[in-house]
Amino acid sequence: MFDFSVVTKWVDDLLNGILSPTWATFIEFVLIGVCILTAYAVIALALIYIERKVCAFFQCRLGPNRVGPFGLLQSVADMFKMLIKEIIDIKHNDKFLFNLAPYVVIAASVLAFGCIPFGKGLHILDFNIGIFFLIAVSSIGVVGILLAGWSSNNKYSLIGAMRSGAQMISYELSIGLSILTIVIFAGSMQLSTIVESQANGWFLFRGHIPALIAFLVYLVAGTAETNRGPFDLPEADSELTAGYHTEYSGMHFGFFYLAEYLNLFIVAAVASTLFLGGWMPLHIPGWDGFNQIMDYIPSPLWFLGKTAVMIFIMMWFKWTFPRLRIDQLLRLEWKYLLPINLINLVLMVIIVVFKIHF
Amino acid sequence: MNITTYLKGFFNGLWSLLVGMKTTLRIFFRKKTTECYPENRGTLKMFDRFRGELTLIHNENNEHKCIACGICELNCPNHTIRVVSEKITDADGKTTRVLQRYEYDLGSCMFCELCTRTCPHGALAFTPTFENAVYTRSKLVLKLNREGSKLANKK
Amino acid sequence: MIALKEKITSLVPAAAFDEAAIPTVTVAASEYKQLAQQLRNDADLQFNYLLCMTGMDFGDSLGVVILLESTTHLHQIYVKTVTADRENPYIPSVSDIWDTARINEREVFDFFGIRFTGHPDMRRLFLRNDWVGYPLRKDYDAGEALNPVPTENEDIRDTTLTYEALPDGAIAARERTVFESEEYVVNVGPQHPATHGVLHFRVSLEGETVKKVDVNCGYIHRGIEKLCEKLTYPQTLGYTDRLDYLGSHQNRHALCMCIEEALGLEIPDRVKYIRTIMDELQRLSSHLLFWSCLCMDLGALTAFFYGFRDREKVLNMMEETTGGRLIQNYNVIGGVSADIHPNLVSRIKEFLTYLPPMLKEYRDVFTGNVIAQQRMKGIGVLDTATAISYGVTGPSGRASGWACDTRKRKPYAAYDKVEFKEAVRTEGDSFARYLVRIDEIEQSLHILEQLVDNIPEGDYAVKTKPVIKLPEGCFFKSVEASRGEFGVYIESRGDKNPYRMKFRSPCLPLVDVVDMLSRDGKIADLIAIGGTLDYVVPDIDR
Amino acid sequence: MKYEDFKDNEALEQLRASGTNIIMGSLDKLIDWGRSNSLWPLTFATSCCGIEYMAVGAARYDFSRFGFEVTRASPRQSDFIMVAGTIVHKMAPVLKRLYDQMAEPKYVIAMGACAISGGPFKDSYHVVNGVDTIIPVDVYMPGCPPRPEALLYALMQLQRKVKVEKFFGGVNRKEKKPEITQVID
Repeated sequence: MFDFSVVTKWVDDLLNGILSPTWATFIEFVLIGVCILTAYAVIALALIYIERKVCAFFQCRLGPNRVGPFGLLQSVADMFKMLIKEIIDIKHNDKFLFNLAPYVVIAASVLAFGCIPFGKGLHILDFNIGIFFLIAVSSIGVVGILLAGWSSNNKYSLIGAMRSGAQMISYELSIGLSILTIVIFAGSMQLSTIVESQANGWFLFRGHIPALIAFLVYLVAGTAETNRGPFDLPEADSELTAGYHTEYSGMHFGFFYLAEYLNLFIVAAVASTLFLGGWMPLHIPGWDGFNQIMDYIPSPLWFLGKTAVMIFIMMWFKWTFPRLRIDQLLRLEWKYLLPINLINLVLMVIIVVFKIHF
Repeated sequence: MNITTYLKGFFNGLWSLLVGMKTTLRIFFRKKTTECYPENRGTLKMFDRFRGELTLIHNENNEHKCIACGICELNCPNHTIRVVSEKITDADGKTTRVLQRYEYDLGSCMFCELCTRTCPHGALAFTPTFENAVYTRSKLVLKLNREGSKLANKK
Repeated sequence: MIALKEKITSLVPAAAFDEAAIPTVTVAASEYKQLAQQLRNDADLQFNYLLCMTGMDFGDSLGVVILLESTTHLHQIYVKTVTADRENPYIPSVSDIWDTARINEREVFDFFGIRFTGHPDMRRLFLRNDWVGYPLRKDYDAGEALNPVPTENEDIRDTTLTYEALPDGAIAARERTVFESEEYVVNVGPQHPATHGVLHFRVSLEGETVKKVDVNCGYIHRGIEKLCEKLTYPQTLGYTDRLDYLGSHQNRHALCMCIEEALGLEIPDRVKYIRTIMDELQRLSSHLLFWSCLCMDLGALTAFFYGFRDREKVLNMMEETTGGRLIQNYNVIGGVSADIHPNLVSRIKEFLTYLPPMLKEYRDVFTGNVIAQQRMKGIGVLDTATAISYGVTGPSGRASGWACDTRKRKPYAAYDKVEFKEAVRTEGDSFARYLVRIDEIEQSLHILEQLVDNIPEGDYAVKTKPVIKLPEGCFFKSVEASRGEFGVYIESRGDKNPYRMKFRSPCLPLVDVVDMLSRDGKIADLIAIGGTLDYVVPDIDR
Repeated sequence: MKYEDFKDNEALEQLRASGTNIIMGSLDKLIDWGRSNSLWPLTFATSCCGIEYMAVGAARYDFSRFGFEVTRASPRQSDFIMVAGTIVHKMAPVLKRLYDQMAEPKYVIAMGACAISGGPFKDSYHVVNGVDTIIPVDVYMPGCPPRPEALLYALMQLQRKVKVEKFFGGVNRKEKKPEITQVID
């Protein structure tokens, strides 16, 4: 299996060889910044296209197919338009916060994006409390949403933001607890260690029922975290027109739009990292030949493949279910997911303590 | 709420969600029903009775049947039709009314068919054309009688 | 009928009783209220359903004609009252007797300027507050100069006037507050995805909870009733299609039948069958659209497409025969405009086998879904008595346990020749309203099944005179449209155009109950209630 | 569809002729390509035409093929407004406000007889005779209501119009900057 740290090491050595360490570090920062932003944009555009195609297929229609081959350039066209669309300045709003909010949202998702291990050695941030950091930065997004709703001076926006706040705070618990379950199992918070320790089987399979339950809870809570249907209350089209981003236009709205898709990607990526082994190929203990063949598939492909499956499942949710009402949403969390999660956590501890896992 | 109803409600709910997901997934792989206009423009055919726009029927000799009696204009509920005629006295001293312009405002027609139904000579008909969108409002006011057309002789 | 007359003359000796198919009682404004009360409460009369309220300008005087019906005795009666004062007309309100009178009296006030004493809320219903004049009066000048197209948004008032008749005969006006200044009022509409058109709800919120809803109509008030007064009868037909465009065929059916009955035209059986078939197709398309839109309102976006996919099949059938997808333009006075297309029968048969599996899909995707059920069950409960009092007919009325199907109560066309079940449920909540419509889709298929092979031979239309003049008098005919009882009231003075033409809109009562149903619910419930009531805004506003 | 198959090419040529700029031409082309292929409509309908508009969004006609399916409920985020249905006196200021709330570039399609001229309700006391008296209209689409294919055709006409616009060159839309208003909340 190809280790990407070879490449990064080579670049690092090269830069250090010809430049002073300060400059080398600086250039590395810039390089990584460019890479991460490019990847961010490309993934978001691809996801927008995929979402539109997938939802079309669920709805017995074709979806974009006229702009470029199979409509592949559709989201590129959207981007061009959005970039030069007017950004409307609104009276009676809190100018500073109003303009700040989309950047907070996008910054939160970029930070979280940076933690994700894409492949073997293809890692930007990897430190011993990686998963903790990821949860922390991804929750900054809700601040952006609240700011957007508050500063817009629009009643729909405010209701949307308040809903979003209630929703995020509730479901953050479930996400945290289900991740905690896996952290107990893996014994580490470092993402690379978590992935490495799944070499002999993904946690979803090794962790018995508690891992499976944690996975399902994570899926539900993760969908809620991204504000996607059936949990899209903060921007519920048919209730609040466009919710917290009602007043945003042009690229400011574009940031919300991109962040929504990137959050989808991040949630799916974390799910595949924690439960499905991340970039780790499918290994079945004992089947050495099979395992070797699996190793030939590059690790980023494994990662993206698993993430794609997770994304499809979340799109499937969105395009099947009706939207929940706010009280149902909270009931689901506090009456069902949270108790299940707590019991699940205890179960996992028992399993780990008595070593009855695979 | 006791524990059985709690669990029962939970699993029934879960089951109903799974049934829904099964159905949508089945449709995901089903053949799509989309008709691709404008790609299918060559084969696309409207129903015969579809009302696209009003026309004055002209035969191959560029003759129509409108005697400019104005019944259609009278029957039109919202003045979509304007028949401009002039009186012409022929060599025998007989005065006849001759159609000069048959004006029809496609942009306000409500397709109630009162004109075609009340026309005593069957001079009018609706054609199934639908590609009528334009950039200028004035282009929607059509002159239905063609250039140089005249009244067909009654047989 | 004699009993009715005796009864009424004994109650109000001063009333003038006019016998006809539907008898008319004319009373002075001073006795109107007392008569109304007795008509409502008397055990032998029990006129508990106010079917239609029509404001009238008789030329020298203004007045109101109400058409009452008893759901127990099934008899009908017109009650007419007039006031000669054109400057300051006052008539007692009957809004405390029939709830539906509340919104109807506001409409009459809006159109004729008649103020109802005792009415809690005398604001204009459709027109802007700054509108000059009362458009349906005969002496109203419709010129642009009087009421130019406004450039500024309406200044919506939070207060309303109510008029009180004092014992000495004077009238006292009192101001009443609709919304207090500290209430958090959110405007839902006029441009809002869930109002199904341009309807404006002013919603007072407390957090997520709805405290009060004030309906503000008129954003698509097109003045059809006034337009019709200037048109000949065949010309008026086209406008009914555009009232409730999802029941265009049914609306036109009502008007055609009303005119035909007034003329005494004998309609061939073939026409009746064709009309019934088209009515049911229309109902199918409307209910499928209802299903789609409700799903979309509740956030199930995919289901919307399934409904539309199947609706397109219905539209194809209708378009092939009538030439229109939405605006059918098919019924004419004396028949239909063309014979059915030869393909129609086979297409319907194909559809009869096509739809049932799709209905199962609907069940799987939406009806059975736990989220959908929880969002509709127990939400917006309307009980039977209130439904009748508000005049909520159609599937919404039937979901409240009121068997109000006009097809059963007053059979018309070929409905007496077919067997079908009237879908009635007693829960009265949103889910019941939803299920009634699903049941009606099945019943419509059942009706089509019976009719499609038995269309009798004959003419598709009878010949009528080139100029149609109705005899003098008033005529009313109602049909079961997709959303409830759609009625046409024509007052004729023997001319080729109607003196007054009023459409009894099934959607006006529906929007009237929104406030009552959605109080103390969530914002999302308001959407669910609006979705299941399934009103069409142009039908409300006319 | 070929160029000759479209109607009213004269108006298009007029637009093309005004304000040529060769240097920025190719950049303009790119922008126009983006704009014309990403026209997001505002969820707006008043009457019958709105149902046909929904039908175009549905599976059989599916305007998502063109990239039009991202209907935005907020005018801030939409690119064109499809005036589907009658506009009455009470609605006129609302429509105007909605138009003003949209971000540039913005377009208007008048769908159906009512929006073009008042249609069946021309003579009514409460109906605006044509939305072009309130807001500038780019494409007129006759019909009552127009069938879905006609709507797709009108959208393609709009795309063609967008494609001849010049972002850097001359300004095609001679309009003063609209005043800023709040979304109706």
